Amino acid sequence: MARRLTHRPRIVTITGKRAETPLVSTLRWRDATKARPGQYVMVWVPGVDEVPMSLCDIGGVKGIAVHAKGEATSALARLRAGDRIGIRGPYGHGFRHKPGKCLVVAGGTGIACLAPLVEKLARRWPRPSVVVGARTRSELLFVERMRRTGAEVVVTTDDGTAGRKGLATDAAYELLNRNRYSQVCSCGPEAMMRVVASLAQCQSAPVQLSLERYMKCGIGICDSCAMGGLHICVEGPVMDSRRVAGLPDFGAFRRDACGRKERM
Amino acid sequence: MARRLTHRPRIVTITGKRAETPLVSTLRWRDATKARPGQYVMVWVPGVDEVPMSLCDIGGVKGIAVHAKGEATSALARLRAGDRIGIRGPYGHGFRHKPGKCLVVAGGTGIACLAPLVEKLARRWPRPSVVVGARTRSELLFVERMRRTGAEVVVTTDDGTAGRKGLATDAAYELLNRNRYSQVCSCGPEAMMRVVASLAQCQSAPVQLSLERYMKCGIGICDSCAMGGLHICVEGPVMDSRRVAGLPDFGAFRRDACGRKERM
Amino acid sequence: MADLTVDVAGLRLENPFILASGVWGETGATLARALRAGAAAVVTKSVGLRPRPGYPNPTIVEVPSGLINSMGLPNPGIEEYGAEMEEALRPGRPVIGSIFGATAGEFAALARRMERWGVSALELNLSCPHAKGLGAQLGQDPGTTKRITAAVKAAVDIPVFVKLTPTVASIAAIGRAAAAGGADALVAINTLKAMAIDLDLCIPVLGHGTGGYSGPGIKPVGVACVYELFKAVRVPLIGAGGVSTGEDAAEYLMAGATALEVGTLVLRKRDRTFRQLSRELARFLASRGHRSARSLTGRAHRGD
Amino acid sequence: MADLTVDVAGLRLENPFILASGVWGETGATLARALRAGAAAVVTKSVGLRPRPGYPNPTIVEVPSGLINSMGLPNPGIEEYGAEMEEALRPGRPVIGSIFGATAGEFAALARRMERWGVSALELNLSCPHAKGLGAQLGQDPGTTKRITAAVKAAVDIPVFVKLTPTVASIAAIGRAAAAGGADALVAINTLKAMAIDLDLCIPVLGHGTGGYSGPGIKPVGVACVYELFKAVRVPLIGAGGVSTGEDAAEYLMAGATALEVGTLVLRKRDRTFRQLSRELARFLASRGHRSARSLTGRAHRGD
Ligand SMILES: Cc1cc2nc3c(=O)[nH]c(=O)nc-3n(C[C@H](O)[C@H](O)[C@H](O)COP(=O)(O)OP(=O)(O)OC[C@H]3O[C@@H](n4cnc5c(N)ncnc54)[C@H](O)[C@@H]3O)c2cc1C
Ligand SMILES: Cc1cc2nc3c(=O)[nH]c(=O)nc-3n(C[C@H](O)[C@H](O)[C@H](O)COP(=O)(O)OP(=O)(O)OC[C@H]3O[C@@H](n4cnc5c(N)ncnc54)[C@H](O)[C@@H]3O)c2cc1C
Ligand SMILES: Cc1cc2nc3c(=O)[nH]c(=O)nc-3n(C[C@H](O)[C@H](O)[C@H](O)COP(=O)(O)O)c2cc1C
Ligand SMILES: Cc1cc2nc3c(=O)[nH]c(=O)nc-3n(C[C@H](O)[C@H](O)[C@H](O)COP(=O)(O)O)c2cc1C
Ligand code: FES
Ligand code: FES
Repeated sequence: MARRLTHRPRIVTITGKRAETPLVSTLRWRDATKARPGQYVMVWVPGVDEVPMSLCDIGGVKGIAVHAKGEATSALARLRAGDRIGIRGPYGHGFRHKPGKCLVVAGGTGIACLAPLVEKLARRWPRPSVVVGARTRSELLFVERMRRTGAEVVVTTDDGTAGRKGLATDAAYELLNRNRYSQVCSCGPEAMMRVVASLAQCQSAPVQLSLERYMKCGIGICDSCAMGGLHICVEGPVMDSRRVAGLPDFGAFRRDACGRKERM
Repeated sequence: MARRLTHRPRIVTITGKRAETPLVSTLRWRDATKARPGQYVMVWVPGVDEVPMSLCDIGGVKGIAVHAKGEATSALARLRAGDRIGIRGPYGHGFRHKPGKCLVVAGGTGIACLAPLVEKLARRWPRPSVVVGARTRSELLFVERMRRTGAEVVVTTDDGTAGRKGLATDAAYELLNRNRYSQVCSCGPEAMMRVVASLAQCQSAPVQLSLERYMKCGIGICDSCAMGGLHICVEGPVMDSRRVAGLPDFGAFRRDACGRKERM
Repeated sequence: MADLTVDVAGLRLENPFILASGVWGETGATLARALRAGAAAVVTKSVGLRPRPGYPNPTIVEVPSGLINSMGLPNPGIEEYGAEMEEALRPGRPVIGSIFGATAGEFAALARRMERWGVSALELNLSCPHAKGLGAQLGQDPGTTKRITAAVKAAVDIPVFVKLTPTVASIAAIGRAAAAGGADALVAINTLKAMAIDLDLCIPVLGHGTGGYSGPGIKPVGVACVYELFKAVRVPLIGAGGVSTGEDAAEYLMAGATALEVGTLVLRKRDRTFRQLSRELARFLASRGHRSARSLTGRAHRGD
Repeated sequence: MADLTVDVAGLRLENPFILASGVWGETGATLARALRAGAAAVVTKSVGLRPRPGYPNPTIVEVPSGLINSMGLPNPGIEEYGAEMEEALRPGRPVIGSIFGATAGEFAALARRMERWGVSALELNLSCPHAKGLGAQLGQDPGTTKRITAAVKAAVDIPVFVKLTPTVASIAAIGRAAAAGGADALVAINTLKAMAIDLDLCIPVLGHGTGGYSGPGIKPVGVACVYELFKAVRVPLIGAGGVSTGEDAAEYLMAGATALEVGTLVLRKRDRTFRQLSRELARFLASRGHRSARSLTGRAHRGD
């Protein structure tokens, strides 16, 4: 009866829950809202918290990949099919995809927001290259899912328990030497993304990075996610690396719930 | 910039002012709002009052005929071209006009709300009959205007100083005996309208009457204009005589600003 | 079909929707019309000892999210109102008598008269935001609120409701005072003091200057007041302020209300107001698997 | 073109539009962004002595006529805020430091620090509606309001603004107390206490339960408050609450405001907010033949 309000959680019922790695589970729900790869939602865990989560599925069934590290994410990871959560969004700028060959570099759970992009890109020629990096074999996420897309998938682990031993950026370096890419997309630790951005400079391919900052409102007013006057919740989370490079905090500082700056 | 609110006075500038009789002046302003014959507006005289007034002109130029009898109407009558007033409306139900010959019976300033109806009806065949009644010659309103429409106009004055000597209802009686009417419309003192309604019964022509009650909100919530549970401001001012006849107050009681009933 | 009946301080209502004071309530015949149109009960216009014309027109102005009115408590006086009550009582449903005065003695006298006219309950207007020395100016003080409530309780046998203003530092404090005075139910909220200025003429639109703001725009304030009162007192609450859909009603019920008063919606919905609200609320209850309107009351406090 | 410049307690502003506290104000770079986008001045987030994380999320929820927030005064603490101020001051326009505390002593200490950080004026938050023992809970008492204002006035040389809550019996009484304490300007209004309940989960949406209601739905209340304050005190007034168009601004000016604070509109208009408001106000002034924004202040009182 009443009009749907954009910035009000809509309650959805979890239809599927899967443990993807010892630390990461995916939650899925039916949701017809339009979303683009790289966008995020504000997820309300009733009675606990509301936290930003990238969408790892953007079709008629939406999904998030939750890395349990604190109160809210652990509460999320404990939920099961049939439980209810609130969703606001999708919010923010996702990845723009232009024609041409794309290099995708994911570190850790960063693959969550990149997976829908790869699925989209792999449907056309030329096939994209995807680096999926993690510290160790058990933390690798969505490798099979990436392989199924037909993309060229390179797996790296810091400890060599799976794929190439080394950093995702090492693999990215080799791919950048081997192929010509018309764009690079990356999500992961900011230190990693900083390297990806500088590696890609030699090819002068535009680089898009997905950032994470402490978010409260998600709609660009509370200023808690601000970086150099930009709101990651609205002007990000995906941003052009040239824009990001100009932000002194990138790779160096983040802010906590009080708005205090802390070294990363 | 802001959206126009229906129930908020819009300020208009008076473009024309004319003394029609010693007691009645017309005020006119440009106003593209759609209106039907018989509808009224709430007229805000800034700093004084806001009062209901029937529209005597309903085209791109709107007009009211003001009978100065108290503070608000006297203030209105003192206004001149260039002065500003606030207008809400047009409000209420006007006259429905069906095909066929119509008898119009006006008493006093009642002709104000009937004039636009006559102008509309006279444009088609059969020509309507119009009774314009007043106490005395100087109080006759809109007689020339009615003649110009091509309607059959009968003028009556109580004292015989113009037209037929007698009451408007006398003339109505004769016309009803002489012609067949498919509808009767009347506005004037309730005692007069009561007679008109009963005279018309013999012809079983539907009768529409325009009522006046103390109005504050004009939008059907304050209840100050209520008559037997009906709001004259919304369900009137023009009502079917059969509906009106069922209201015990009709022709007998009205209410003041306090909501007290008083004999008419 | 979900059960819509509720019980407020002994008043059994067929549905939770009551016509709010001051809308359609100056005459008995219109109150009867509201009852026939599906209102479970109606509140009369606030009535005082003597006839009162109210403030000069304009007395009403629309704003994007509601209305501002400065009727100024027009009423024919308690004596004349007896005739209206006769008509209002005809449909045989509860009529609640709203009264206003300047002193506890006036309130008690009015209450006795209203009781004689046959009302099922009284509503003390301690909350009209724009009448000097009346309404909110009394209801903003806990001591006065308690004293007036107690005086009325002592004067009559029927239930006494106290209608509160949101324009106070703590509505919970006023609610506790009313409850301490013996109030059988609290009504929240009356209108918020507000105003609109005409941009062409550079003067306030309302004849009185300021007025009371009602309608959808005040609902978030009303819900918070009911929520706070539910935590503060143990008497039933009647929610008011911007109820426009069955979902709005459900929100007030969850906040702690047992029934709802509805005013401004009548502007748009006229005779459809009450049946439509009942239908929407029933549909809401059914769609969420709630068995009764009653069962929603105070639900939002479960986690407290 | 109409003259938009105004002067508030000695602060010369290029136009009457100031970024309100708590919107875009936690970091200095965003304050600078607002200034570059055409705000004549900005108010910082309300800052306290110690870092404060604020209330748990959700801290914001939309309602049909605005927003309800329960940020809960998150801030990095006055010491860390110095670094933000450096950035905020870069565009060279006035920055107003908003502070909150629990005692007059805390306010005075914060005020001294803010003065040292280089703000052009202070704004005392005696009006946040949802923080226990802070904000509105102080500003609802005239004595406390006067005491805190006087303590801050004694501590600093820059102008001191006091921001008022509408959730009081008489905003005029609080305004007079602030003026008696030496306030150089009053800001009205902060948000109204409000809440929204989720109808599926039957719990309040906001983590804190209640929050503060801002946006278009509170404008009629804000205008009435400014109108009443203009009659009550002789200090300049800064209007706030739902300013969304140049016409809204004009309405506040006519009610008695000299300048305006703008918060919620930034949600929809982002960097366009301030230039658009200035353009719309200029167009309004020109269309009605007013020569300056200044000339509108208090116009609606001429007939009093
Ligand atoms: C755009 C965006 C997309 C994200 N996508 C994912 C994702 O797909 N999967 C995933 O597991 N995580 C994602 N995160 C991170 C996730 O939001 C945080 O891990 C989560 O909020 C932690 O909450 P907690 O209560 O479990 O942990 P806490 O114990 O409260 O904190 C753990 C860490 O998480 C950070 N954090 C806490 N609350 C927030 C918050 N409201 N916003 C941002 N960071 C916060 C803190 O800085 C802290 O370092 C994303 C964050 C952002 C900004
Ligand atoms: C639907 C309708 C159409 C009308 N059309 C016209 C018209 O075309 N020309 C015209 O001259 N008059 C018309 N009137 C009557 C006009 O509204 C009143 O004469 C006017 O309000 C008197 O105001 P006052 O201050 O001049 O007189 P007052 O001294 O205040 O009162 C004089 C008389 O007018 C009545 N009156 C006062 N205020 C109102 C009010 N708000 N609503 C209704 N009656 C009121 C009182 O009952 C009193 O008997 C109409 C009234 C209604 C209800
Ligand atoms: C035109 C009008 C007149 C009112 N008169 C009264 C009154 O006499 N007594 C009273 O207690 N409340 C009065 N109210 C307030 C309503 O009863 C109600 O509390 C308020 O309007 C909020 O509900 P709503 O948003 O559903 O209208 C009036 C409201 C309106 C709109
Ligand atoms: C998200 C948000 C945070 C706010 N934080 C503060 C604050 O810290 N201090 C303060 O004095 N007012 C705060 N306010 C109130 C605003 O400054 C302003 O008074 C109010 O929102 C009304 O203006 P608006 O309708 O233009 O938003 C906040 C408002 C919002 C929406
Ligand atoms: S999360 Fe509030 S501004 Fe970005
Ligand atoms: S004038 Fe208010 S109901 Fe008719």
